[in-house]
Amino acid sequence: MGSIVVDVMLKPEILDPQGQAVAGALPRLGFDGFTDVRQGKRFVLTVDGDVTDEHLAAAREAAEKLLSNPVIEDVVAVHVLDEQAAAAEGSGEAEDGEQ
Amino acid sequence: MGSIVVDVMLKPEILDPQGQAVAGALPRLGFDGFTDVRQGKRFVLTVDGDVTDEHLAAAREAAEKLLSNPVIEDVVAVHVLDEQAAAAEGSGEAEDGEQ
Amino acid sequence: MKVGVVTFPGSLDDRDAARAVRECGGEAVPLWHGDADLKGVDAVILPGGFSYGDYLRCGAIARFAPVMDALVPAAQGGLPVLGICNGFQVLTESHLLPGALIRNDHRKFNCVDQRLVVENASTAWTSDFEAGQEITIVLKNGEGGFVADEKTLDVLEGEGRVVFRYVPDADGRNPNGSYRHIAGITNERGNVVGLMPHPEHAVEAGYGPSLDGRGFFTSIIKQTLESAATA
Amino acid sequence: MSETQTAPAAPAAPVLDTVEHAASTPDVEQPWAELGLKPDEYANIREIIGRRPTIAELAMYSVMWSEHCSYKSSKIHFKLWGENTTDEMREKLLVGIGENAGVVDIGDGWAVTFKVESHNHPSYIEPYQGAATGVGGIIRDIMSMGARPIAVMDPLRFGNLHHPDTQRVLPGVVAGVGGYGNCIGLPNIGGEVVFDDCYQGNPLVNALCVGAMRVEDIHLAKASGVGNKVILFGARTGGDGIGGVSVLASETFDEGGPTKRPAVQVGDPFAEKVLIECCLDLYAAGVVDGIQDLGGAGLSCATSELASNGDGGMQVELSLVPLRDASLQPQEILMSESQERMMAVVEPKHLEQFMAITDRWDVEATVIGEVTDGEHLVITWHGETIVDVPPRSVAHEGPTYDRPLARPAYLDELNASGTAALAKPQTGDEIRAQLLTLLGSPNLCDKSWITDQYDRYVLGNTALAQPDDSGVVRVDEETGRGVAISTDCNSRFTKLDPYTGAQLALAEAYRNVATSGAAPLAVTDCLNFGSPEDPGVMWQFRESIRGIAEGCKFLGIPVTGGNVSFYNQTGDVAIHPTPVIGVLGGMDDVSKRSGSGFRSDDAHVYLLGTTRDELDGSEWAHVVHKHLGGVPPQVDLTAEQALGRVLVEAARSGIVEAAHDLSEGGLAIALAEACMRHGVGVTVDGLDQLGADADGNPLDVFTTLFSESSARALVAVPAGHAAEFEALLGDVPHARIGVTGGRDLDVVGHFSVSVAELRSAHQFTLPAVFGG
Ligand SMILES: Nc1ncnc2c1ncn2[C@@H]1O[C@H](COP(=O)(O)OP(=O)(O)O)[C@@H](O)[C@H]1O
Ligand SMILES: [Mg+2]
Repeated sequence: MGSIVVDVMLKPEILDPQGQAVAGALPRLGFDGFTDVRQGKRFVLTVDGDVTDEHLAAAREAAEKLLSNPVIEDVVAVHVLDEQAAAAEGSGEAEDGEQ
Repeated sequence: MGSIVVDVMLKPEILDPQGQAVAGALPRLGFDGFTDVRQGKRFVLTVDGDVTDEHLAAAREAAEKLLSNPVIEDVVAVHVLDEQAAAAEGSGEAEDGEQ
Repeated sequence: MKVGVVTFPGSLDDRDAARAVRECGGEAVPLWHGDADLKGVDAVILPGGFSYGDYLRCGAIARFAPVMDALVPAAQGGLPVLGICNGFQVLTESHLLPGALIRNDHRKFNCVDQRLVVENASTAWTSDFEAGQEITIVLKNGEGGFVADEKTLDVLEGEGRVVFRYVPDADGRNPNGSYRHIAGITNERGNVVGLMPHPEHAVEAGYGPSLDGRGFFTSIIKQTLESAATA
Repeated sequence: MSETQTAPAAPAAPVLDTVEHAASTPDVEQPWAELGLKPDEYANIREIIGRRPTIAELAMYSVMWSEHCSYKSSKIHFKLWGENTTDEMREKLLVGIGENAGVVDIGDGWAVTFKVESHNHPSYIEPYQGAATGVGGIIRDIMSMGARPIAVMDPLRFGNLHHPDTQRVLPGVVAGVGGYGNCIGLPNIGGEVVFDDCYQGNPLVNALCVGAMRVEDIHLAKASGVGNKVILFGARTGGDGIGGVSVLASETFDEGGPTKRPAVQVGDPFAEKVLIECCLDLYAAGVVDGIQDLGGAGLSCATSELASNGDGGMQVELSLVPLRDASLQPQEILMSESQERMMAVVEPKHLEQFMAITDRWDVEATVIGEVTDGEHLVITWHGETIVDVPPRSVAHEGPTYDRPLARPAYLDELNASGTAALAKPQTGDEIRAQLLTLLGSPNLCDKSWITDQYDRYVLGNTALAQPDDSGVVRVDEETGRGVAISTDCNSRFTKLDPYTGAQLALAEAYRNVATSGAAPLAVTDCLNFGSPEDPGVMWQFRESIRGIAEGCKFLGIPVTGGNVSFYNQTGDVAIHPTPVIGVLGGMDDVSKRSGSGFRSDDAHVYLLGTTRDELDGSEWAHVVHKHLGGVPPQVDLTAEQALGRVLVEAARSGIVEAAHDLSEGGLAIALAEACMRHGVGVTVDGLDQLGADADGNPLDVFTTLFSESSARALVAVPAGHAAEFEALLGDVPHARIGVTGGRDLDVVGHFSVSVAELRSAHQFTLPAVFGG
């Protein structure tokens, strides 16, 4: 079983009230170092077996056609989720391995 | 200016109505290869200057305290957004370089 | 008898909750999110609405308001607290109540006159009802699906802490996909109650589907008067 | 490194186009055409200011002189409003046409303000945000009068229910209306959902808001008092806006350029909710001298209108405007349509208190200028003057056109092809089947898939909402005093005859309000039409206004304001003329309102009004025969008035159990709806004798059931009150047509159908298309 991640963010010039709400809350919790917050969506699409190039191409197309609204959003990444990270997602561990 | 990405997903055992709706819509658009879809959140936190370890630690803490609700969600990744990808986000290009 | 009603930025049904308290004979005291001061009230209502726009998760940001710093320990110490809709979401985000509220399973905001069964008539806020009684009050939310892990659900059931259940429709479905049709729950002590439907919209003839909401407010008023008398 | 010498040549910074610079460079080419100005309009601007405009001035004039802001094609016809407003009508008006919204006196020191506006084109491009910001915009209009907004409504029109694009547009629009209204905490108490192929490429998203205040709290948009501060507060300014802004952006920067400018405005209902509460606190504290919302044309509009309405000039330093996007140029800041912003004029002595209140609500507020003596609006950018104009010339003295108008040639043929030749059902079974077909048809089916997405209870004052005839809300909690509002327009009728059709829309909204038990007081309208450059459209427009204005005069209720939306067309094909009419009525105690459904057994059911053979343009012809032709039903405003008086009087006496107006689908649909509401049936008899055709011959039962004659209503009265009710009727034509009870709609001698079957025909149309 493989997974593809699609990341969608509001276009930079579009107002992001959600991100603003978070940005406003962070300092109240003592987090002062962040100058801006934007909130987007992350989709994980699962396929049977390994992820093929066809899968990726389909995911890219679906990202543009369905998962994002091109009037206000950009698809910023479409990539295979690596096994290890997927396992971590399953078990809920925080992880900074994707970098 | 640096950016940190925080990815949050619903726990696997929690119902995801939005992901299900996407999963239902894909075949109607001719995308048959996907067996499941989950929808999560992606936060991009911006900092002045380069991302430091302190920034990352703060982001990790904020992710657990504010950006996710541990009863239903997992923080699946906290990582520095690399410059190149950030530029692509700015210009809105789809990108599969993060893999 | 003073019932505090908290206003967060984005609270919407705060004036309605205060009106309901007054209609049922209590005194409503406005509490401000920015003040860690409960003004000596006998009970507190966290009202419905979209605190901070509900942008991150419903109730997630309100949880960190100064007023909650005062409210959480008071509630743990036995102060009666009722969380309605967004207020329920704030209570779960604050861990005063277990579980969480997620997007309705049909993904739409839904405003309906909803039938509920009162399962527990011994909490601070439900003593004027009878267990098993059916009431109709307003349900209106976009994120009202109650979820919790199986263990938590079993504990809630086992300890009689499910306070309200939705009456399912002919197809056995409830209006938002809540696990086990749960509409409202209480803490172990029975002083903190949270529910998605809105009793404050069913207290005045001509404005709302019934008068069934009055029981919440008369319960707390009676209880406070009684405990004052015995004190 | 020593700067100037050795640094590589920096790209030439664009020269700031100051007034001085403009005066010394008269021959610079300017993008006036791209900004939508006509050659003579541009020449006119040069003449007004005696030189070429700066780029900032050009930006201001171009947005303010646009059709949307200046009403240049429609203004000339607005004199019909004035000509048809009598002194008696004016008496109830505390504020009339021309302000952000009109204000009506409803008694006991209470005032209400209401207005309907369109957000059609943005909602087609981005349904969710377009509809959401439409709701947000009209709410700010109401706030700017000093009122607390108390309810919203949403008259909507879409293309064919089964067209794929309707699947995109409708759910988005509905989610947007709900997303904004629910989050801001205003009950949605009504609206319309109409499907017609004519709206396929151009859906109509209109939004209405009503607000209430004490009479003494009315605020106006004017900047007076030299030295008073001009404060911009609310959201930060971004590059939001459509059209002009992007022209300017590409004009000023060639390569590299600034960040992109969004084509879509995104609404932030949370910010607006906070803004409402903040404004109400500011009003209560008495620290606001003048106030204006920022809507279309943003700061260009707010500054020029405030200054134009005041008695002095205004000076603004634009670089003080808090920005969301630091790359914005001054002319862009002037044109930006970022949402959730307001502008106030405040006396210096109140400044501190003003700022304390905005702080408490975490609302950003910035003094950006002040009221000056003299008559100029002067705007500077880091101290250099970039705008120096007479504000009236921007805000109120834009061009007006007397566009050619001509009755469309197709009308003769259209009017000649009535419904007389269409096949009508003959037997009771056939009538029954067509009733069920109509009940499930897109325009008559149950709309709760849509309306259940709207909070109708918040604020706790809603006495009636969908699916009743009007929305009714309490204004005064002590007495129960309140208002009822209905919006209506049957655009098939306006297509057949815009004058009559517009009056029918007015009559229907009037009747709906009266049916709920409220005395009609005032009118708002949203005039949705095709291109004003098409003489046929212009004729439809003029005829509609004439119909509304003359109708209002007859009924004695003034038009208090409204909105014009032109260019609603796809290619050359315009939508049906769609003048949406909102009527507001007042009630001493809204708990006495009449609902539309039968409640108990054995009540007497009356049909009030005259039924004629009027099937042209009807829902029956539309659904069963896909036919549109003939002439619309007759308008009888005397009859409407008499009917209204009876309905209001009966409600006030508390003897009405249910009242429901007759409109689309006629008596048959009204009966079915009254039964379905609470599950109470009715036995109907004597329909064969009820109506008559032009020659006095009795109408067949089918025609009686489906005719759409106006000035009619259905009333159910408990038997014990029947005599009292009949005594009220005076010369209003009436017939006792039945008795409530049972579980069926039984038309004796013709057909019977259970309420359950009515419901199953009615309920599943929208869920079948949009999901459960
Ligand atoms: N878009 C909408 N939003 C809110 N309410 C609506 C909407 N569309 C229709 N309604 C409500 O549904 C009911 C029936 O609508 P309609 O048949 O147009 O009424 P009428 O013919 O009496 O004007 C009314 O209460 C109306 O206000
Ligand atoms: Mg009606």
